[in-house]
Amino acid sequence: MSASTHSPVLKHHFDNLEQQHSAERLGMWMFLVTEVLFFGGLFCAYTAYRIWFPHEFEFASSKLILWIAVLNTALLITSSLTMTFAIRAAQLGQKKSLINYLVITFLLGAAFLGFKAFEYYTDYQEKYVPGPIFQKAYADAQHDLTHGHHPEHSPAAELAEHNAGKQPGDAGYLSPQRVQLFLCLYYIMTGIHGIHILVGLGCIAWLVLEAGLNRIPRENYSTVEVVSLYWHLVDMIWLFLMPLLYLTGAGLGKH
Amino acid sequence: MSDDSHGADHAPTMHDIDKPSSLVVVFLIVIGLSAANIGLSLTGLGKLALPVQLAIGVVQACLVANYWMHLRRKDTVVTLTALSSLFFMFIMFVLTLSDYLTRHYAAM
Amino acid sequence: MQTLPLLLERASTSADRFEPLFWVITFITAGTSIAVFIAIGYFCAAYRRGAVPGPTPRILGSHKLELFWTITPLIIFLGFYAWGVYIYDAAMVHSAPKDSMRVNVIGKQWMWKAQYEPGGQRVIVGGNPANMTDDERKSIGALVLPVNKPVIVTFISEDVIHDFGIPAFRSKIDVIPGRYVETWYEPTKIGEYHVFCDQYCGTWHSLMVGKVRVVSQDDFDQFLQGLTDAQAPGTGGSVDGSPAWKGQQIFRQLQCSSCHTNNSVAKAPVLENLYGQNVPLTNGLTVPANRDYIRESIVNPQAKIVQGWGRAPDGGSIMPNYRVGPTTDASKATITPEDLENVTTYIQGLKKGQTIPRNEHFPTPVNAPGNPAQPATGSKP
Amino acid sequence: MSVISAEPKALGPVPPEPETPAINYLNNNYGIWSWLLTTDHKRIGILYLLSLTVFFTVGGLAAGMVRLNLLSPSGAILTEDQYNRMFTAHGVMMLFFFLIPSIPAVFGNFFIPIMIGAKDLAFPKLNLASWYVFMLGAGFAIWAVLAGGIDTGWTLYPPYSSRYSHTNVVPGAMGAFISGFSSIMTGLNIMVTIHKMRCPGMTWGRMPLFCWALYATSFIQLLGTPVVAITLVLLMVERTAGIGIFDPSIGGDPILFQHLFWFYSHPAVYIMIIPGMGVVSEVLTCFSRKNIFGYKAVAWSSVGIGVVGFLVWSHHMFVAGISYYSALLFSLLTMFVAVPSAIKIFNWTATLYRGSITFQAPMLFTLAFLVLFTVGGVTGLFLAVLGTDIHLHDTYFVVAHFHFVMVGGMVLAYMAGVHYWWPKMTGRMYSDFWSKASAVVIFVGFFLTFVPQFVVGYHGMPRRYPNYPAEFQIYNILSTAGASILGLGYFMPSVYLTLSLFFGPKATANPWSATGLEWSIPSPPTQFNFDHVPVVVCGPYEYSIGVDQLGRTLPEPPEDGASLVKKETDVVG
Ligand code: HEA
Ligand code: HEA
Ligand code: HEC
Ligand code: CUA
Ligand SMILES: [Cu+2]
Repeated sequence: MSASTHSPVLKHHFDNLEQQHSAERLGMWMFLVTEVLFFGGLFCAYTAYRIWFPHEFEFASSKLILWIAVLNTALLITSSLTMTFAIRAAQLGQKKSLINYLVITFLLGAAFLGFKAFEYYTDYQEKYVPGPIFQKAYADAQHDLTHGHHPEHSPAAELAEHNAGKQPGDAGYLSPQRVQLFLCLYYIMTGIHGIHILVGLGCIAWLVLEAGLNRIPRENYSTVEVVSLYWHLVDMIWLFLMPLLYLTGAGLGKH
Repeated sequence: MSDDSHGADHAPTMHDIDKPSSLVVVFLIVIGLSAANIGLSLTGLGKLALPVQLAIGVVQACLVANYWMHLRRKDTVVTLTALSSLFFMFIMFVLTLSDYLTRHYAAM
Repeated sequence: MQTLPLLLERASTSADRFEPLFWVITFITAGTSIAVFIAIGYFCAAYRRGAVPGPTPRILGSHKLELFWTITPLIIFLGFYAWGVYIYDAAMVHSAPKDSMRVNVIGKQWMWKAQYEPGGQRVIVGGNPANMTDDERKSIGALVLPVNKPVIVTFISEDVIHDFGIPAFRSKIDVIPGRYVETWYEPTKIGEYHVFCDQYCGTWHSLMVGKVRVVSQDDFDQFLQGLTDAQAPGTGGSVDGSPAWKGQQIFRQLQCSSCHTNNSVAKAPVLENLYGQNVPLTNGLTVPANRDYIRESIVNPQAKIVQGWGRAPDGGSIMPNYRVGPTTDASKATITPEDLENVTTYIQGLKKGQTIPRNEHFPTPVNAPGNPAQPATGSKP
Repeated sequence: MSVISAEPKALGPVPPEPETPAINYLNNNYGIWSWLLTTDHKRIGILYLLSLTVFFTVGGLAAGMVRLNLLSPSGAILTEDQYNRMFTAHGVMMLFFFLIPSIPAVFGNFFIPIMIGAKDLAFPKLNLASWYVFMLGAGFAIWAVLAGGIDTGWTLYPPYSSRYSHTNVVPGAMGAFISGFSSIMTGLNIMVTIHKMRCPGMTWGRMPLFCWALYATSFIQLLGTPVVAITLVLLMVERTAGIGIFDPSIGGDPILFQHLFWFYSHPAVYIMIIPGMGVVSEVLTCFSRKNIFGYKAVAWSSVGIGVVGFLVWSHHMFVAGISYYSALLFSLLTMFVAVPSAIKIFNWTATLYRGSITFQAPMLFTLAFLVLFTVGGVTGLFLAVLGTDIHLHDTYFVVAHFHFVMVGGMVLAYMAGVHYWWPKMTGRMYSDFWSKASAVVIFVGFFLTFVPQFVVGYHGMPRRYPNYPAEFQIYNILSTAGASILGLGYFMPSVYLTLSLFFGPKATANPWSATGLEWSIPSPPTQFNFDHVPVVVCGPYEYSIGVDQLGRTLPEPPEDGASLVKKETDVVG
């Protein structure tokens, strides 16, 4: 078709760059569809359990660290913005600002992961991890309470205090097992999301390299765009994870 | 040449390139919605919480998809692809919940 | 080599409902399929290369025909569906009569344990003997159900998912850990049928099989009493938790077994096969050994003494009086009314060779006279 | 009858046989790396063909062990543990590593670009990656099998798989998880290719039905596979970390796993049949020299099955403890998914009407498909109807049902595809006699193997039983006997096809006188398929007019039987 047939970035089996780019874009979108359904399975599980066990989920959610989540949301949305600026720079052929925007995006994403890691660490310190750790903390707190001691402060202890004097089945009793169910979902969902961020960071780093080596000429800006699609999707998933995991219990006790 | 690749996508034309101002406006709205979401949750919405939170999430997602992921460029196949993911999510939710909402669940 | 009958046995109302639908679907689908096959075969023969001269016609399709063979199958399928819903609905526990008998079944790797409500009789429906304790092995039997009476069965699993399936009842239900599920049957035919575990559950999945035995109401009552053998006939041992089984515990606890043994050193008559016989007494009379007689012989042994057993110094019976009354007074041999009934039932069902051995072969039973740790009320199931 | 027909038009001369180029995709370069690093879709198709043959043989040998063991009610050769590992290995190998990739990865890779007139798939590197990922997944699965096996069944239900099994569940699940990505990659590639790379004139309405079928398949792969991927991740987490969301001891619901698993695995059974239906549409029209009856209906019913197939998954769970209302809903939806298949069967039958039919091996396999798939499909209805599934669930009736659709359906369609496209892929013709013989042997063996299973299934014999009540024995012996014949039937092609590579007569470009673009290029094709971009002028099945999709006159179709071979050798000589 056009002069672009001679472009060095045109692959042999495509007729022209237009076809190549739209194939790439469609391919990436189809991949995003698989990503959506991948997380969809998790969201579906979350929804089913949240409907069954609303109170435990609220309680468990309220013990997560909200400020980190808020901060991380801001970081991620901003990184999406800088990513779109990176596409713009690529479209305009401004190599330097392309690299700058990509680096900023990378740093924001890395900061997200950093805070996330700090949050995991804090949760771990507070014994807010499903399985034996939480169970032991809960049992210890119960033991302390029945013997009139003050249990060491932790989410498990708060739960034990809440449940003191109640039997399973009583109104207001919150099953420690189901709290752990929430925690399982929380760790798996944020963990898998974190892995996606990590992959995204890898792709952005690769873009920086390519751009530095002048391998992203103007007509090939769609490489940046394809990565950005992925990055936005990961951002978008966080926009759902954040309210479902952190905000569910944020207003606990206020109604 | 196939019949559905008329979405202009070759050497970028001015038409394709985002205006920085529109990007920033979208950014401010998305951030604002997130803030609103957090604010609303802190006041304790009770039963309304889940639908409100999800509605806000959906609006945000639409904004991102439309402006930042360029769905607004109206490449039909891409739009359909994006919508198909929602459609099948919907199926998964509705049919799975058809079990969970109507199952008599005897707790442990 | 055994072979299968043409039709699988129908032994429940569910089976009666299942069978017509199954065969209707079979005939309709087979009919349609065979019609299709005949068409294919005919076309292949009639239109083989060279059979018709000239090029083939350019037939692109026919919306009318296509519509026809879209709608027709759909209607047929929906017919199947509706009928199927009717059967499924009838098989669900919400369709069971309210006054149905109740049985609880526990599945675990790899056995089925059943317990009857409210009597508490227990049987092992089946399973892999290697996975059982000695006691459990002794009570491998069958899920005995009365004919023509609805029964609701509640299931739970202790470990993985199992499935309690009875082909003759056309019934199947997954048995899930952490949650109760229910189904119901109304057996219609006396006989013994397979129980299979139909959900893969590990190594011995294929040995998690057992029997369901449908019996007459009388036989069923006898079974609940413990008057029939838990395992195959003649193997001995009452059904766990049945009155006879409890009576046996009492028989041991109250030390009856120390006199009433079935060997040469017995200090008292052997009670096997006693029920229903005529007993000659010291006073020359002969009385039929019915429940009244047995009960009297326990609470007031001196009233009627068996010929040859007036061996007390006074010519009376050496057997102590087991008076009915509160059992707190350990110095006196007493028995609760409930235990009296149970022990009577035990003796009623006692067959040749089934008397339990003397106590010294066993640790002293708790609650035996002289060991009044707890009231001697037999064991709670 | 409102049948649309037209008099054949006057035809031009038959175009000359394209010169067989000295250099084709097979010999344009040599050496192991030229294969292992190739991005040529045709070579990747061949790589898949070879690896799938291996996995099919492994799966088949496991099936042989299963059948042998069932000769005796107490288990003839294996212990219970060994048997459980054996049927799991059989199921996993056959499904994840043979049937799901079978036609899409072999013939889809090889022929989709050619059929739509493209030089390659849209993403050739991704395509190669998909093969490596597939082999990595297979490596995990084989490791799991060799290092002691897995004993959960291919369905991997927790809590058995997550807590109680002592076998290699994690490597096995990992294998399925990884191979899932390969499936996604192939599907994505095919979809994008069909969307973006059709040659001029190749409108959607002119695409061969095989492309439609693979489009629908890819769609399922794309939308379904990620869900099973996350499910397997959750299962692996639960098993390794000892805590997870299906665990009933913390309030989790093991049935949720089943929902998520079948959300994929039911549509997956359509991944395992729709491509076969595509092959059938190609072969049937070619060997009866007819247009397909109702192109649109056949095309859209593939898509219909693909979409509606996502709405029915809980029909595997009617007695699993799901809600009563949910069961009613899913049974109803299942009735709808059966309709498109019915349409296809009827349309194919109508295609034969007034044809000019010959019975070479591809056609024999296709006819066998029609018969066996119909039987398999209608027995699916028994299972979809609530009232009958209560009894038939998890019995050999189900086993017989799915072997009829999967082996009688898809595997035979795969065989049809192999025989149909073999001359194109390899440039060689195989033995006419032996190929027909093997079709007949497979058909007979198949019936003998799986019909008795319907009988024992109706009588309640449960699946996954290494030993069983004695009254079932006679039918099991019949079934094992049938399986031996079936094994022989599969063995025959492996011999004559291999021999044909060395001794077979050279194939012409269009040995079947078929209309698709793939037959307009030399056998075997050159590296970039087409010298010039082809321009398509008409629909795919203009056999009655006698033109191919480029509008050129078709050569005389081959006569059935010996004359075919003679003609081929004539060409060579
Ligand atoms: C290729 C794979 C394949 C295909 C195509 C199908 C097709 C169908 N399957 Fe099958 N199925 C499996 C593979 C497949 N299945 C597997 C592997 C399992 C077991 C999984 C496991 O547990 O391990 C299974 C199990 C299974 C079950 C669960 C059984 C149980 O465990 O209790 C059900 C229940 O509804 C079912 C139904 C159907 C239906 C309704 C169709 C329909 O799509 C069929 C439609 C086709 C037709 C109906 C035939 C053509 C129609 C005509 C010729 C019309 C004429 C007829 C009339 C007018 C009556 N299948
Ligand atoms: C693609 C799918 C596929 C295929 C092709 C087959 C093929 C066969 N299957 Fe398959 N089967 C399944 C999928 C498949 N199966 C699945 C999913 C299950 C459920 C598993 C589970 O419960 O988890 C199952 C379960 C299953 C069972 C039930 C086990 C049980 O529940 O206890 C049985 C029993 O008879 C069986 C038998 C057979 C037989 C006899 C064949 C025959 O068709 C096989 C014939 C093939 C050969 C015999 C090998 C080929 C031979 C050669 C290529 C010759 C060359 C070889 C040499 C030179 C060595 N299968
Ligand atoms: C100290 C020995 C002794 C003990 C202990 C004893 N019995 Fe006896 N029992 C006898 C003797 C001796 C006879 C025969 C004389 C008679 O008929 O009273 C007898 C008779 C009977 C009979 C009538 C037998 C017949 O053949 O008609 C029954 C029934 C009976 N006992 C039941 C019991 C039960 C039940 C217990 C325990 C609660 C018990 N016995 C405890 C000694 C004992
Ligand atoms: Cu229990 Cu299978
Ligand atoms: Cu299915």
